[in-house]
Amino acid sequence: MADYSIQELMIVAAAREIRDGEVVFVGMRLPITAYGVARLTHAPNAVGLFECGIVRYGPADGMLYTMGDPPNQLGAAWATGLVQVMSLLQRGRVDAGFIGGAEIDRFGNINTSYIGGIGNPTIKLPGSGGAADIAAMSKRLLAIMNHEKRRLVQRVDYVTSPGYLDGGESRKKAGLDGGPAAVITDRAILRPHGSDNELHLASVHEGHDVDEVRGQTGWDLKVLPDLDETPPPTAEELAALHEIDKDGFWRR
Amino acid sequence: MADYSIQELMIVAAAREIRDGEVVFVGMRLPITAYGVARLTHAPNAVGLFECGIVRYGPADGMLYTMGDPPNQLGAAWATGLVQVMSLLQRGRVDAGFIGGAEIDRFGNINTSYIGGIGNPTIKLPGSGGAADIAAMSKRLLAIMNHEKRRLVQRVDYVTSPGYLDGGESRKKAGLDGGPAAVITDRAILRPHGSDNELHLASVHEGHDVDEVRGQTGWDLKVLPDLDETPPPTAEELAALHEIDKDGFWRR
Amino acid sequence: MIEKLVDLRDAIAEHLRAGDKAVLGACLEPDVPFAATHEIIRQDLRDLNVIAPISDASTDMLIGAGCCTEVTGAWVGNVSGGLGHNYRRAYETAEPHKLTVHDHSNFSIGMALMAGAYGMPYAPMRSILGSDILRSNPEFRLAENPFSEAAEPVVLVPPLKPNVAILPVQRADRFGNHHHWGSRGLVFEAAMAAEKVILLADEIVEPEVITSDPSRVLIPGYLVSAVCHVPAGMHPSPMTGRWQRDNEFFNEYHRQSRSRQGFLEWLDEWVLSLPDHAAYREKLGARLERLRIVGAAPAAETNFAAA
Amino acid sequence: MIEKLVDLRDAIAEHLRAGDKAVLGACLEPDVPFAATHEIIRQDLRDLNVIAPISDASTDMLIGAGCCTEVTGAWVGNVSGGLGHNYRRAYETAEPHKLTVHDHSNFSIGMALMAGAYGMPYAPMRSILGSDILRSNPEFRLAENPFSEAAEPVVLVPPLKPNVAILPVQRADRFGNHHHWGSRGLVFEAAMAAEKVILLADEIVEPEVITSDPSRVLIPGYLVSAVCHVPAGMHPSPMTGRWQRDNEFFNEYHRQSRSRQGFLEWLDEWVLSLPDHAAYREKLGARLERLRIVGAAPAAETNFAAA
Repeated sequence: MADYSIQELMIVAAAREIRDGEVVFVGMRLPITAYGVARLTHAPNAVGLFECGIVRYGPADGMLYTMGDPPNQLGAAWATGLVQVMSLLQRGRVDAGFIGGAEIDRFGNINTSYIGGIGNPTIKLPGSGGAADIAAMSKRLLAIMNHEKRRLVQRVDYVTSPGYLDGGESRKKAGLDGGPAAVITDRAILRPHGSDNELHLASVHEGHDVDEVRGQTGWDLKVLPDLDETPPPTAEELAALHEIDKDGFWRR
Repeated sequence: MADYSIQELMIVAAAREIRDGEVVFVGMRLPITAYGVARLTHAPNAVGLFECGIVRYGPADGMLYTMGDPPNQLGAAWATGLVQVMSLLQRGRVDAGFIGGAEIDRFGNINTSYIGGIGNPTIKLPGSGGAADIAAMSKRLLAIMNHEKRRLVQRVDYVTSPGYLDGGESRKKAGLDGGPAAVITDRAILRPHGSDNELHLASVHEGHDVDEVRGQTGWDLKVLPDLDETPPPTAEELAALHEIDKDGFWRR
Repeated sequence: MIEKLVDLRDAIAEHLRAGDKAVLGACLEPDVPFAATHEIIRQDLRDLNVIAPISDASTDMLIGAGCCTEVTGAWVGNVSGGLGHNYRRAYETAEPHKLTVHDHSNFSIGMALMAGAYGMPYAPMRSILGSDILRSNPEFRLAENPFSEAAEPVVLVPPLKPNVAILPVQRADRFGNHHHWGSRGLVFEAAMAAEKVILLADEIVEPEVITSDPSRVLIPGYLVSAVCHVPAGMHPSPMTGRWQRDNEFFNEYHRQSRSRQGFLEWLDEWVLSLPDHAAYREKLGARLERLRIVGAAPAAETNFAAA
Repeated sequence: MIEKLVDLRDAIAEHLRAGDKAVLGACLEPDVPFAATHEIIRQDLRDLNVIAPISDASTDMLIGAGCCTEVTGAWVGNVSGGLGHNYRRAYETAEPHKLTVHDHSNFSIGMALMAGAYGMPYAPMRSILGSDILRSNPEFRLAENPFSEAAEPVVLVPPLKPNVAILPVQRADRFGNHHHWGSRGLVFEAAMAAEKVILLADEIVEPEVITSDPSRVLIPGYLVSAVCHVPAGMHPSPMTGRWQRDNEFFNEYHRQSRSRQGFLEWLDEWVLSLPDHAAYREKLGARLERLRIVGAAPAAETNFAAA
């Protein structure tokens, strides 16, 4: 194994999805670190939005347990309300949004509400938070998940956050543009492909292989012709990551 | 003539329409002074709202040419936006609102937009500003006007600010509660009466009489049975007025 | 002006009723009024419909204590720990009681409170199109945009008007005028939409402090029903410029509430066995003091002079 | 971050186009960007649709100068003087050209800009029910509230999305980050609804001044297209904490613009014969200095420290 953790690889892969100058709806944990890495490397003009009502340019100086913690308030570019920041999504002014999820299906629909469906769920999850809005309204949705067969399923029991719905034109018919651009897991990166917009295997992380990834996926995962290994973090990317993650939280 | 000007009498009459503890949408000129007189006499807990986004308890210390002038900002209870303050109207949280007007009719409808109607008006007036909203949504509307036959008309050419519309139930049918409670002119006070909600003569100011007032009114103005002379300002009311109007602007 | 400074116990007893729709914090992770959460549990108020975009552990506590039987929100859990165990138990197994959930997204509950705040008959929006939130919460309506020539679906969100909103602020005067700074979540919309507002003020100041800066006022004091002086009333959540987050407290709650028995023990230790928030602060002792923000990062000077 | 500090002449030339929908101030009586009004007239931009709740004399000047052929607003005139003479001449006698008016009330234009700002398909409201504004402006639609059992009429307001909003602020940095304080009218909604925002900053400050108080930021600088350093760029209107209102200037304009000839003379004296706003300030001289707010009424100190 190389000199980085799987979480560090996921963070770097997520950072690469952010382009310079883009406006990014940033979630907590991995995405906020990914945003910081992007700013310190290839995207020095990116802007980060937080649904509690914060806009930042540079990452916060200090440990954040939640996005509303004092270090995220100090030196922010804007401290306002949820409606004011989240309306930028509905206004079409957010390039990329990050969300996580408990369950995702082959069209990128995500469930964070009811495992087992509405009627009599086996697990009641916390719910959408801002995820449904971010998934519906970001120009590109980026999902971050653990890669297990019970999580990557044929069809989610409940669509909290819409991906391509039933595939093809169904998302457009529901009145939505955008859609999932990448699903970054701890084993691989999946991307939509073809007129169906079904998620395909785009790259496999070092130490993992196609058969294993397909075996851990709940649908018949197709492989993109130009499949490659996920490029490992560069020295520059790791340096940026370690500058943000001073305590090595993601190295464990 | 007594020791007060007609404007001073109008201000005092307007002040008396404000009850203690009420939330009042205050316009410029006479109403803002009336609000101050009310606060200093019988309504020490009244609250004043200004559509530019200001809420005040006490009147401003200093000459106001417009409601947004620096003295009205200093020491305000709230400096916010138009939507935030005016939504209190739509939320049903404003007891009384003051507006002026160029033309008013027997049902209290006010025109500040098109004299002569929309198509080819003889005079294009500035328009509603917040008057339409204040007239529609205050629990009680108080209008302040000069009393001339061409201004108090049978039917306005254009309803900028709704009164009782066509009288009777027509305002309710349009989806509105409230309505005009008093029209304070430089000759008299008019109030709605009867199931039609037509404006009637309620009191006549000192130095004016019923025939003169009726002659200056563009419809067959009916007189309330308990018609009286408008009570002149008390010493306390005049003292309060002079405390606010230090330069004697309204005494001229 | 009317004096509104009262004890938190009296404020809850006077203004909150069983069955009420109540907002307990709307700032997302900061400024959750846990002092009020605890007092509600001590007074054993029942059948609350708790409204919040993200409630953090406050709603989970109210559910476990038997006070909350309905939730109107976008997310219920424990932000540090993830899942809310009482929430799961109530929903999945009706322990201690059945729970009704009115699903929202953060933006849809924002639109609902905004419509309530501004007296709008409803709010049209788009960002829960495609989501099953439209199926599990039948209060929304799907309609066509009448201004669009092409077919364009929109979601109509009915207004939310809570009976009471309980909100922490950094400082207030005894008449209910106050300052709030830092991110606001849905605090403003909740305060304007609610029939009654109860403030937990970290500090009580002279009225002149508040009127010195009318731009930092959330809503004017005349719209506030009660002000309670409760320092750190939002512990363990943070308050901008005043208190850091006690993250480990959330984790401890998460671990202890994993079992019903563990939750009841936690509740007894931190809520039921304590008479009020002063006793809670005393119990926290040095732990609370370590969270106090003592540094200085002052906002740039701002002048409101008129001449 | 991207440097956005440019000369007002260049900002107008680059960002404003003939035929644009433009907001020139939305703070009601304060903060009307007259410096930009004048620059637009000097550059002879045509066919503007000027959007404002209350424009004060700015729109009247643009109409008289031949730049504005459409108005979307609630009130056009001269707040000190009453009627706007150019507005009347254009509407009543098509001098210097025909004028189209899209009637609004203050709240309906607020709802329209809010809908534009928040990406809402439209905004339902009630406070222009009963008004002939619904007849003279056919853009509104009357509908029934689908959430009400009894018949309840509502007005649907389509969103307004200006091409450009030009807004004075007290202070800004060179990247477009800024502070605004005092009453806001529709400044926030206009800034968020517009495709482009041009700021007239009374003062340019270091970025640290702005980040010291993120709660006083109107919109973040990344949403701003250009910042121009124009002290007193809102003269003769007031700016909270900075400049008093020059009421007599409005009265003089009102008197002089009573005749078309008088207006043209006024325009030549105060706009066309001057190269820029620096020359205008110099012409005002001591008169402007007397309006400068020199007193101190500082806002109470506010801490954003994190630890």
